Formats: sequence, C-alpha cells, structure tokens
Amino acid sequence: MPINYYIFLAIALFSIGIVGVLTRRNAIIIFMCIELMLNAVNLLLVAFSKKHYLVELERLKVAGLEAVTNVGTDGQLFVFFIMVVAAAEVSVGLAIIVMMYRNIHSVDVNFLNRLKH
Amino acid sequence: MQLTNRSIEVSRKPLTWLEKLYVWNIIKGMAITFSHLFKKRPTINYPEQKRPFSKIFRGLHVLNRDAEGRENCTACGLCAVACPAEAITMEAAERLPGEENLYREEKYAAKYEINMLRCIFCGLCEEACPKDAIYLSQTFAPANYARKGFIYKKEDMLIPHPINEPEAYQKALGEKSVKN
Amino acid sequence: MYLLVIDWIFLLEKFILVGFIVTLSLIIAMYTTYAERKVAAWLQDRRGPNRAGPFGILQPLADGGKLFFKEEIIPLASSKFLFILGPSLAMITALLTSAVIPWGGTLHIFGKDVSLQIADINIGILYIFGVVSLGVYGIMIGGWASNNKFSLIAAIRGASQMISYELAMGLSLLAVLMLTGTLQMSGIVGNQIQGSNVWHVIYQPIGFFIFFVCALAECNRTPFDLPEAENELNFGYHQEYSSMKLGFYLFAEYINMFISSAVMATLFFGGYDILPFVDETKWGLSGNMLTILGFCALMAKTFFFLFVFIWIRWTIPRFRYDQLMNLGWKKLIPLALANMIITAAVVLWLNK
Amino acid sequence: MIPVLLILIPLLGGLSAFFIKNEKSSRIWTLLISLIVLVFGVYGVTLKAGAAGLTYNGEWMQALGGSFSVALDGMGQLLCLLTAIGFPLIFAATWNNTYKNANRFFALMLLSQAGLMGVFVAMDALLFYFFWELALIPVYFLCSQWGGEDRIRVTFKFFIYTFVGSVLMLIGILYLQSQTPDHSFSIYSFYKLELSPNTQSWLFWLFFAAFAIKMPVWPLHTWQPDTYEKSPGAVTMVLSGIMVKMGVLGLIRWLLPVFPVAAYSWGDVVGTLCIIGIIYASLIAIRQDDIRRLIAYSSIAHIGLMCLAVFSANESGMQGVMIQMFNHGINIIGLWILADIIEKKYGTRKMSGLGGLAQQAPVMSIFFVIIALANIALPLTNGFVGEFLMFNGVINTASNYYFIFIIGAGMGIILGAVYTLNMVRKTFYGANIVPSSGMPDLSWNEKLALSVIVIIILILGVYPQLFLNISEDISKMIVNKVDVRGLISK
Amino acid sequence: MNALILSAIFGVLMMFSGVMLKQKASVRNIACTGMALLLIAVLLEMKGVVLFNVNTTGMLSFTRFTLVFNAIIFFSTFIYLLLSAREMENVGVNYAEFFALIFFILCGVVLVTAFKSLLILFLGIEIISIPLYILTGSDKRNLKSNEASLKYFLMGAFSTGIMLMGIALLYGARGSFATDFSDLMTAEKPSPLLIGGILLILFSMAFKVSAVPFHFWTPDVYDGAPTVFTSFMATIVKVAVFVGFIRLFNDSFDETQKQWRFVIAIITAATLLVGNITAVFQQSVKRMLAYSSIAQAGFMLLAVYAMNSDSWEGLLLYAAAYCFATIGIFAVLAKMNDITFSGFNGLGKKDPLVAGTLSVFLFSLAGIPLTAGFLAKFYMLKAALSVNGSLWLVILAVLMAAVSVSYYFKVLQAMYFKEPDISSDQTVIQAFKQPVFRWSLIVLAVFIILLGLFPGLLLTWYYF
Amino acid sequence: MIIIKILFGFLTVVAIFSALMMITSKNPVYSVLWLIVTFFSISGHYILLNAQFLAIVNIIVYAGAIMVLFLFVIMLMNLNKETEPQKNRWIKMIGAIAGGCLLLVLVAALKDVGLKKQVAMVNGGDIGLIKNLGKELFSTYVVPFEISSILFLSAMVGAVVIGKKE
Repeated sequence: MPINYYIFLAIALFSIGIVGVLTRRNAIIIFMCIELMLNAVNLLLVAFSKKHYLVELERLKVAGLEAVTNVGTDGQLFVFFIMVVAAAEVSVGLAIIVMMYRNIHSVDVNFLNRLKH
Repeated sequence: MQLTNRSIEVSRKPLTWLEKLYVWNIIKGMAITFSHLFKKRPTINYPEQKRPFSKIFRGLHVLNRDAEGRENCTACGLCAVACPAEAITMEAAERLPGEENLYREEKYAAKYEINMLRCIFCGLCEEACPKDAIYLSQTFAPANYARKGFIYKKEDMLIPHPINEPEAYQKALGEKSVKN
Repeated sequence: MYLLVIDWIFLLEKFILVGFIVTLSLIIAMYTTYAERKVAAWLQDRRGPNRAGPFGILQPLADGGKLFFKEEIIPLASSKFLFILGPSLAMITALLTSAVIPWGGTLHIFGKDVSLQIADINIGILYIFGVVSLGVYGIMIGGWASNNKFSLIAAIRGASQMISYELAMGLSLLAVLMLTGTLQMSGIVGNQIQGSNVWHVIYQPIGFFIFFVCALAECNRTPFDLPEAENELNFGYHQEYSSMKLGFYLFAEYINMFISSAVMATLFFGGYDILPFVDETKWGLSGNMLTILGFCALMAKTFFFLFVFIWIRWTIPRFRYDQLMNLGWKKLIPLALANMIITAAVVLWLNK
Repeated sequence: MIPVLLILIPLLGGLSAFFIKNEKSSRIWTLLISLIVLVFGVYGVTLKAGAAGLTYNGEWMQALGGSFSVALDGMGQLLCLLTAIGFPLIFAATWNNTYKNANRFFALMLLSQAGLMGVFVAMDALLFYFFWELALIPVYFLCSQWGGEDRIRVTFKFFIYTFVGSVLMLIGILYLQSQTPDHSFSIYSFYKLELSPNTQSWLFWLFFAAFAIKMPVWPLHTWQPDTYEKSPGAVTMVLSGIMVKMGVLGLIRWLLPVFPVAAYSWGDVVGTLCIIGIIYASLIAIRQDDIRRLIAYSSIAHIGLMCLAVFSANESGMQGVMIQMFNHGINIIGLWILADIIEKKYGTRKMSGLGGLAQQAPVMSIFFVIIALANIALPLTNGFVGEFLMFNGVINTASNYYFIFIIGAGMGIILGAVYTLNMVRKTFYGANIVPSSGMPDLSWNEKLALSVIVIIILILGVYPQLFLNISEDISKMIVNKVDVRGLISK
Repeated sequence: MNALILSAIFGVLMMFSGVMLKQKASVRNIACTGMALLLIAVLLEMKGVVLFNVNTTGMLSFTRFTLVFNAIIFFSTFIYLLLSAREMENVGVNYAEFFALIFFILCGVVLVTAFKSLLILFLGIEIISIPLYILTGSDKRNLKSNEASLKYFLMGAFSTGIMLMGIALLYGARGSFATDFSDLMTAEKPSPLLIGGILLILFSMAFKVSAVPFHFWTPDVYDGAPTVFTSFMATIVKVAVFVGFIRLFNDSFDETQKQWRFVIAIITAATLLVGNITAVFQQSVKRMLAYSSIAQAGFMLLAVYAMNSDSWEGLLLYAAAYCFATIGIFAVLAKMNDITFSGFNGLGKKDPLVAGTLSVFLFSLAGIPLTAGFLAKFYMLKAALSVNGSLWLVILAVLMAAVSVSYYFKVLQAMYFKEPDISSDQTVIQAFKQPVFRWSLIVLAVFIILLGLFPGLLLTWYYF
Repeated sequence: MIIIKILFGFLTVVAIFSALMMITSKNPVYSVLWLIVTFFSISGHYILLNAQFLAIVNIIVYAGAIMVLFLFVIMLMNLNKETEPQKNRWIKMIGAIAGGCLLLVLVAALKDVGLKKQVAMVNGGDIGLIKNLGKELFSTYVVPFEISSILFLSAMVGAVVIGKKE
C-alpha cells in the first residue's frame, strides 16, 4: 500500500476526532474523540514503521547485505507506549468525569462556566 | 440460671490467618458434597413407582353408599358445621316415592359440594358424620386447569355403585373396611 | 497470515476444522447443561433429568427446542438493535476463543499433515485475552439495552467483575509464560511435552489456582455469579430476555466454561499430553492414534474441569459484592504478583 | 572613590533609616547623612575632572558585559553638587512637616538620592539603567503614600510613563551592547561605535523616548503637572529640581555622542517638539490659578528650552544647559519651598484665593521675588547666565530652521516672564484678601534654606565662571563627539 | 539520573507514608527532607557523583543545563514545600498522596529537561500532566476545582493527541525518534512531513506552556485549582515544559529555524499582548497571576524564538526568577481568605516583613532592576535582539512589560497605600507568623535580589 | 495483492464510517460501540501490516479495557439520548468547518509525500512480531519502559485520590 493511503486515512480519522472534540458537548464523548485521535496516530506510526522497514530492506538488498533488520520496531514500540499512556489517562480522566458528575449531575461541558465569572 | 446442660460456650476468638484463607474449609465442603455422589438416592420415579401411604392418610373425600348402593348422606349439615375451612355446602331434598333404592333415608343431599381449594383435609367432616356418609380416601386431589374444577360436586365424590360396578367400588373402597 | 494466502485445500481443511470445533463446543456446551443438572442432582442425592431419552440424554435438545419455540419478547423501551446485539456478542466471543487452542497433535490424512488447531498464531494467549476481554460487551450491552435497572446493575457488576479478575488472570499467566518463553499455545503445550514432560501445574500450583479462580469469575460461575444473583437482581442481566436470546446467554456461559476448562488443561495440564512424566512416543502407537488419544486426553481433562466447575457451583455459596472485589484486588492480584516475581527470580537464578 | 561614596552613603543611610522608628531621630539621621553627602559632593566639585578620586571601575556582572564603572565628569560634578545641596535644603525647608511613618519617608528620600547620584555618575549603560529605575521606585512610593488626593492613580501614571520610557531605552542599550566589539556596556565603548544612520535613527528614538518622558518634552508631559501637584512638597522638589535633570543628562551624555547622525537628522523634529512644548506650557501656565500647577508648567517650558539648546549641539549651548541644569534645580527648589510654605500657611494654593502676602510676610515675599526673578533669568541672577548661553547656542544652531527656534525660545523667555511676574503680582501684591494666619513670617529653618538658595543665586549670577570652568571640558568633549563627522559645522 | 530515580523512590515513599504515618507533620517533614535530598543529589551529580549508573541507550542526556535547571527546580520545590505544605493538608484528606504526586511530577520534569528522544519527551509531559489533572481537581467538593480539572484534562489530552500526531509525522520523515534531525536538513527542500510535524508539535507545546492562542484553559484552570497547586503548576511545571520546548527545538529543528521562527514570533507577540492586557482587568489576584503567567510565558518564548546562548542562560535565570517570585506570592495568597486585590489592603502595616518580601517578588515579576526578574527579562530581550528583524517584537515585549507593571503594582498599592479593612482577618496574619514561612520568604527574597545583583551566582553553575 | 487492496478498502471504509457515526450518534452508548468498531478496523489494518502484537494489544487495551470503562461510566451515569445536551447549531457548524479545514490543509500539505513511491510494507517483515518488539523493548527501550511505570503509579494514585469518597 502506498504510504499516502495510510497518511490520508490517519489524517481523516484524526480530523474526525478533532471535529468531534470541537462539536460535541458531552465530556465523555470528547474524551472518546481524543482516543480516536490517538488511534489515528497509532495507525500512522505503524504504517511509517513498516515503510521505514521496507526502505531499509531495499537499501540492504542494494548494498548486498543480509536482509535482516529491525528498523521500524521503534515506531511500533512508540505505539505500545501510546497505548500505555492512553490507559493511564483514561483511568484518571474517567475518575475526573465521574467526580464531576457526582457534583453537578451532568457531563455537559457547556456547564463548565463557573470559572468564567 | 442454667436450665439445661446443652448450652455451649461460643468462641469469640478471631480467625487465625490460616482459617481466614478458607481454603481448608472449602476443601472440606467440596469433599462433603463430593461424598454425596456416592450416597443412595432417596428419589423414586414417581408415576411409575409410588410410595405407600400410611394407614391414616387423609386424601380426597368420598361420599359413601351402603351395601345396597344407597347414598348414606342425609344432608344433616353436621359436616359443614364441623368444617373449619367452610369448604362444604349442601342442599337438602326430600326423598320422593320410588327413590328408596337411591337414598337410604327420607332426606338426602340434592347438592353436595366441597371446595378442594379450601379444604384442609383435616378429616373433621368424617368425625362429624353420624351416618358414616363421608370419609377421606387415600387418593389426593389431581391437578386441574381451572378453579371451577376444584369445586367437587356430589357426582365427583360418590363412591361407585357396589352392585352395578362392584370392581370399581372395591377399588375405591381401598383398605377402608365397610362399616355398616 | 493464512487468511490472505489463498490455498484452497488449506482453507477447506480449516473450514472443516472450524466447523468441527464449533460444533463440538456447541454439543459439549449443550451437554454441560445436562451435566450440570445431573451432577447437581447427584450432589443433592437426586436423580436429575431422566425422562427425555435414556437417562435423559435428549434433555438438552428438549430444552433447546423449548427455548426456540418460546415467545420472542423485545421490551418496548429497550433499544432494539443492542438488545439483539448483546446475546449475539456473548455467543460470538464465546466461540471465538476456541480458534487458538491446540486440540491435539497433527493427523496424517491423505498424505497431508493436518494440525488440530485452527490458527497457531504466535500470540495465542494474547488472542485469548483479547477475546475474553470482549466478552464483557455481551453482558453490558444486553444489560443496558434491556432498560431495566436490575439488568443494568447486573451488567455493571458483571463488567467490573470481569475486568477486575482479568488482571489477576493475566498476572498468573505471566508466570507460565516465563517458563515457556512463548505466547504460542502450541509452544506452551510443546513445552510441557518436551524434556521431562512436566506439566506446568507442578511448577505453578499457585498460578493454576489463581487462574482457576479467575476463570470462575470470568465465566460468571458460582461463587462469582453476582451478575445473575437472582435473590437480589431477579435474574441478572438477562432478565428481560426470553426465547433463544436468553438461550444464547446461557449457552455462552457454558461454552465459556468449556473453553476455559480447555485453556486450563492446555496451559497447566499438558494440553493433549496423555500422562505427565511419560514419553508417549515410546508406546509404539501410530502417530494418528497418539493424536486421537491426545485429543481424548485433552477432552478428559476438560471434562474433569467442567465437573469441578459444576461441583463448585453446588458447594460454595455466592460472595457478597465487596468480598468479591476484595478478593480480586487485595488478595489475588498481590498473590499473582508475588507468584510472578518468585517465578521470575527462580527462572533467572536457574538460567543464570 | 567619591562617586561610589556618593551612592553608597545615602543608600546605606537610607536602608538604615528604615529601622529608626523614632521620628525625630530619623529626621536628624537623614539630615546628617545628606550633609555628609554634601561634604563629599562639594569635595568632588573641587577636584579637577579626571582626577583619580573621581573614577571607579568595579567588577560587576561581567558575564553580561557590565561593570561597576562610575566617574564624575564636569556635568556629573554639577549635578551631583545639585543633588548634594538639594537634599539638605529640602530637608531643612520641610523640617517641620510631619509625616506618617516618617522613618520610611526619609529612608525612601535617601534611597532616591542614591539613585539620582547613581544616574549622574554611571559610566556603564547597565548601571545607568539600574540607577535610572532605582531613582524612580522610591519616588513612586513617596508620592503614592504621602501625596495628595487621587495620588495613587496620578503617581501610577507617572510611574508607567517613566517605566515605558526606560524599558524602551533598555532595548537600545541592549542593541548597542550587542554591537560593541567587546560586548560591553561601557559608555566609552558606545562612544566608539560607528552605527549606520538607519540604525542610529531608531535607536535614537528609543533613547529619546526615555529621556523625553523624564524631562518631559511636549507630547509626553501629561504625567507631570498632576504628579507635581499631588506629590508631597519635598518629593515635588526632588522631582522637578533634580530628577528632571536625569533626562537632560541622558540627552547630553548618552544620546548625542552615541547617535550624532541621528541627532543631527532628527534635531529639527525634536526642536519643533521643544518649541511647541515651550509655548504650549507657557500659555497654559499663564492660565493657571494653582501655584503648583503653574510652577509645574513653567518647568516644562524651561526644560523645553534646555532640550532645544542641547540639540543645538554647540559648545555655548551645551555649557549653558549644564549650568542651567544646576541653576534651574536650585531655583525651582526655591519656588517649590515657597509654594509649600504658602500652602501650609494659608491652606490654599489658588492664586485667586491669595493676595497681598507681601504685607503679611515681607521676608517671604523678598525671597520669592528674588527666586522668581532668577527663574525668569534676570541679569545678575544665576538664571541669566544659563539662559543666555543656551540662547546663544540656539542662535548658533546648525539647523536650517534656526530662525523658528530662536523665535520660539525667545517667546518662551518672554512668556516665562509673564506668568512668573503674574504669579508674584497676584500672590504678593494687590488687595489683601488673605486673612492673617497669625503664624510667623518664616521659621528659622525655612529662612536658612531660602537664604542658601538666594546666596547661590546671587553668587552664580555674579560669578558664573566658577561653574563654567567645571563644565567647559565636558561640553567641549560632547560637542566634539557630535561634530566628529563634521556634520554640525556647516 | 540521581534526581530521576530518587524522586520516583520518594514518590513511592510518600505514597506509603500516608498509610503508615498518622501525624501530618511527619509526612510533611519526610517530604521536605526528600526534597532536600533530591536537591543534594542533583548538586552531587553536578560535581560528577552519579549514584545510579543506568545505560539510557541515548534517550536521556544530563547536560550541564539540565542539571542546573533541575537544581533550580528542586530548590524551588523545596521552598515551595516549606512555604505551602500546610495548605496542602487543608485541601484534602489525601495529603500524603499529594506529596507523592508532586514527586512524580518532578520525575517528569527531569525527563522533560533531559530527553534525547521524542518518546521520553512524550512520557515526561504525560508524567507531568496526569498528576496535575489530579492536583487540579483535588478539592473534590469545590465545583470550581472539579471544573478546572475536567477542563484541564480534556484540553491536555487533546493537545497530547496533537503532539503525538506531530511526532508521528516527524517519525515518518525521519524514521527515528531521536531528537537529532540534522541529517534531514541537508535536503534542499524539507519534507512536508517534517514541517507539518514541527508545526503540530509547536502548537501542542505552545498549548502546554499556555501561549496564546492556546492559552484559553490557563486562567480557568489556575483559578479553579487549589491555590497551593496553582502555585506549583504555574511555576515549576511551566518552566520545565519551557525547557523541554527549547531543548526540543534546539536539538531537533535548529536548522529549520526559518520555518518556524515566524510562527513563534507571532505566538510570542500574541501571548505578550493578550496575557498582559487581560491581566490588567482582573479583580482577583489569583486570576491576575494566572494571566501574568501567560504574560511571563510570552517572555520565555522569546528564548525559544532567539535560540542562542543568551537564551539558554536567560531561560535558566528566568526560570529561577519567575519560580521564586511566583511561589512566594502564591504562598502568601494561599494563606489568605480574600484573594481579590482588596484582600491585600494594608498588609504593609499589618505585616511589614511579608509585605516587604512580597514587594520584592512583585518587583522581580515586573522586571524592576536589582531583582532577578529584571536580569531575566534583560537576557530574553538581549537574546531576541540578536535576531534580525525582531525589533518590533522586542519593543512590544518591553511595552508589555510596562503594562505588566500596572497589574503587579496594584498589589503593591493595595498593600501600602490602602487602609486595611476593618474586618481584616486576624487569623490570616496569624498564619503568616510561622517562622518557617517567614524565613522561607526571606530566603526567596534574598535569592531574588542576589541573583539580580550577581547573576553569575547561578550562571557559573552552568559553565563550571 | 488484490485481496489486500480489497481488505484495505473495506477496513478503511469501515473505520471512517464508524468514526463518523461515532461523532454523530446522539446516544453515547452508540458512540462507544461505533468507536469500538473503529478500533477493530484499525486492528484489522494492523494485521494487514503484519503488526500482530499491536493488533491484539489494541483490542485488549482499547476495546477490552478502555472502552469497557467508557461504557461502564456511561451506564453508571445513565446517559442517553435525553441527557445529551442540545447544542448550538452554529458551533457545530463551525467545529465541522474547522475540522474540515484541518483535514484539507493536512492533506494538501502531505499529498506530495508519496511522490517517491514510498510504500508501507504489507504482509511481511517480522518487526511487528512480539519477539522482536520484546527484544527491542527490553534492551533499547528499557528506560522508557521503566519510566512508564512511574506514569502508571501516578495515574493509580491519582485515580484513587480523585475517586475515593471523603
């Protein structure tokens, strides 16, 4: 697959996530949209990692070297770390949202205006 | 004051660590249930096999006839009075001429109903009956689809005619001896 | 990456295998319901179902038929799609797990080696985990879609219970993975067959214990059957369900039992290994024979575990909810962690 | 060492004054310190510029390219002397004024003196900037705490104005430093810079903004009348008598020599601003009823003339400015002292509410008249010498528009005479409409202070050579620097 | 490395101390001791004593700058704990956990200042952010705090997403997460991936340091969070992220400066303008300080804009000056009931010492000479001036500095020139009487003045 | 290769469609479910790229844990259509336009990237296998790995601090 396809797909998902963040008013859904953004990033990273792997493989082939390389693993590991962080973030984020809900019985971010005055 | 010597001192010791684990107790419990796999099963295959009733089992009511096949009941109402659940209703009627072969006395029960849903099978009606017209048999009330079906009419309870259908009569009589 | 390579015979083989395994799971699940009733009866000194067919063998069919022909009720206030999705998901996730379990060695049929494993992917255990973690959705969606507070509470209970126990389960598995060094299910079984042929339960009794307890919880079996605690929640998350949708839920539970028994057998009891400490290849049996025997051995182990599941159900009373959570988070997870660390230390020490 | 002492003594004296809780002793302590400073100041003036005692180069902030380099040149000597004389005079004249938290008041006064001294002697741009701000802060506190009504807002306006100016200057300083080969802030390195006319141009305006606000020059003057009016008397004296000179000094020492080309090319614009300022301020002063505001506007006019003379950039003008800085300081302090006394005594500063004071307080009126005459530069007073030289300078300016400048400057002098004499007339003569306050004419301390001022006025009026000698070298040097490219000489 | 590992250890320690120790004071003392030890560890590392020798496989590099900066941070935190630890206990019952979270944040700070890989940067920023979300919302029954926390969290997660996209694009361009991008710049035309990545990262970093137009969360969050924690996040965290910012852009994108410099210039200008102008109109000191932190961020952005040796030194100095002063002000504010300007009325009379130190802090923030704040601004301006065509920015900066005086001096005016309210709270004054508090304030003030006079005290650490 | 293309297209369409449904669904529960579908299709993409480990971890972590938590919270709060707040149409429009602009800008900026005909390797290469990843993770990336434990610890402490009732 041309890398462009993956870039466009990832960016499309990313933009959908951003649109969601901007248009939705439910804190949980905003948060979900952020997760979607992270996933778009993950997909892009994996695609790039494979791209770099392929490029390195070609290079090695041209150079006549043994075609064993682990170029690209770092991209996938980064994805792994993103997932780790996302999990941590979710635990905290949902705790905060629940705390909020306990107090105002709503998760509408439009109600977050107490600080404006 | 100690009335009996059966009271046991309750131990208030906190559970030890091992006891708190419960593992041993769980294993014990499992062993107990497992041992039941090999116990003899008291269950019987009911409709095929039946367990015998005791002699004094009180089942469905039967309205008795005498040896000539005449109904014993005179609609005196003592059974209805005795009934604690007020399950019995009856209507009396005078015996017309030519009906002597049907009713033993001049007065008979034109209508005799027992509501089996109310009846508690205490047997007081049997006790109260001076004519030995009602007794509790060893069968119990079969299931029914409607409430109405549980209101037993006289026809439902009358014992088969001893002369016309002697076999059925004997069967219905069961172990009950005819006390005439 | 088999899915992407078109090898028709291979595909056919796999289809047959899938069909076989799925049918097998369904049948076993069916008969587990029967076994449950039977064993329950025995443990309670009763006889159990014995009317349909000899010894009541046709009872599951009768039950199934009854469920099929009962009236289908979808509550008016429920969300219909999700209401149907719930049991379907439960069923699908239950069946998916069987794909990576090695049901036996390889058969030689028509000059081909046929592996008795649908997909020998190198992340088998993770796959199982993934699928198991999806099992929650069936319960949650079904419970929520019913639009009934009892169902909802039960669904939430079920979800939190499953999430909580998944952790301890994973941790207990890690110890096994340290011993084997692979996530491949066939590798794990192979590890128990090779060499001195020691089953993992010998090295990992605590790990097995934890896994077993967690398996009980994951399957919502007593003493962890809080989601369907009938005395508090009427009937739990499937209260509003009727007919075969209810049947799916019940079925999924039994399939889960079956699969988790199989997984336990595979991970801790040598899988299709017939006996521990014995090298079966020296018995002089043909390969196919051994494979079939192995399959039977696995089934035997699985049935044993199924029996234990049932046995426990009729012995141990249900936990209270807080006790359940305490057990999961405060007892099992630390225990599993300790087990893991000790295992790691020993492995490091032995391998130097 | 003298410049260091001039800074350090009031600084330490001021800091220690914070801890003298007793009002009386803090007053005495402050006066004592200011007198010690005066001694050193006078000593400094007696030395010839360039003497070893008048420069000091310390190590400080070398990483930044700064140094603690201070020196007293001719201009510095004059201004330090002014500061050294001014403060004891102010203290003496306001001896009887009572202040809440007097120790803080005096401490802050001394601190501001230290800052002023620092500005006058700093030969390092960073140091200069430091003292520039340091002089401002105590004054801010003084005005805000002890001033009249609405003081906080007014003082704040003053502070913001000056601060904006100074930070703009900071940019200029930073840029200059980055241009110097040795990355130093030393003024001598700045003097050596050869900047392109374009660069000079914008740098010129950055610096000029700071100085113009401080002096103040016309469109930037709006803070001044309010501040002078609302500040406590002693502070007003410091502000208008001494602090204003910071701006002029900045022009002479930091602006002209560093940006000669820009000074030449923008000289006309600045000159125009000055002329507008002179006439505008004079006209407004004529319309004033409030003595303080009148003096304030007169100060704008005088400073405008000085600024004009500075930009004429010739020796005569430069020297005139230097002398006039001192003279103006002394005169205006005198005027403020008198305005303060009048206000204290009669409870008003409105000329419409005063009149005929000459009969009630003859001594005061004598002093007032003398000082007022000096302010309008009557011959034989000190003001005359300065104004004459400045006027001379303006006439000889290299600008093509010198004609306008001459007319403007002349107008300023004439108008100055108008409003000053008007004030004298309205206040001291005419119908006696002020009830006798029953207070003595002048108390001894006021007499003392005013006498000193009058003596200085007269001495310098008669023998200006005393100061002309001092300022000669430095003004030559500056003019040379400006003229180094032969721009001024036509 | 010392600091990283020790702070993690202390974080865990504090976590358990909450369970083990019943006395609040002992928990507090442990935290302060831990902080002091951390500080010592960093100083030791500067002397070449590395307690933990970990092979970081090139992902972390503890340069001189990092160490000096960490020393500043740890010192600030130490003082912060001395000043405000008591207030932390009033926020919630989980005070020990708050200390633990602060130690964890310090871990993140170390990472952000020492990263050599974008992965570490990402992790570091997250380690900083996640505890901050918690601390912001730690006053659980206060709706404002809840709201601030939620807002901060959503915004923070969003910006993290954007940053990750940037990192992904960079990875696409580069094939590695190391921050050395020099080989990419050899191409005559930089890849669009690279530019897109830089821009996205720039935006997200601008968000993290609350630069305009990504600042909108800041006032609300700072206002809503408990004052003690506002203090922490407005100072230590903010400057740490700045260091990450400048490190990233210096290490990675130095060669592409022309691509992003103009963007930064605009962001800087906007930040200065909005931060300062809006701050003028605030009624509450806390909110004013929030906007002032935006304004100060604008100044610090000048360092990123200029990116030369001056800006490094300047950032160190700025960090110190800004942290010290803001921590001091917040420490006083945290003890007050009335956080509007009128709350400060007459403080100069009621408690001259506190008022005096406060004025030093305010002077420093406003950039009045002889305080560290002046030199910090000085460095920033100097750094920025060395860039061609930056005059407009510098002039804007100094004008805004002048504007900033107007709101800082409002506090001064309240303290010195306004009469105290009749109902002035005597307990507040009592709260100021703790000797530790007073001495810490004095130490801070002395440091600010010392740094203002002799910046070499700090900067020599950087070089030697 | 054709089958890969078909799969790719299918997964892409599913991913984008379900993502769109996610942000447009009125009911939060439906949003969650659509998001799960998106995650699955992304996992499918991973499998296409032979990143098996990530595919399965994506399912375990996102679909299996994170989304369960979301669903959990939504159910706890009993949010449904009726509680979904009404929102100004304009803001919605502006949001959509902003997102669209971002999409356009990014696509326009990045459309030239593939001019060199760079291709992401599909169905091959073993870097995505857990063995390789594990080796790399515990050698080169061991420091970040340990660091992420701090992250988790702090998240844990934080969640307890926030979640515990006082």
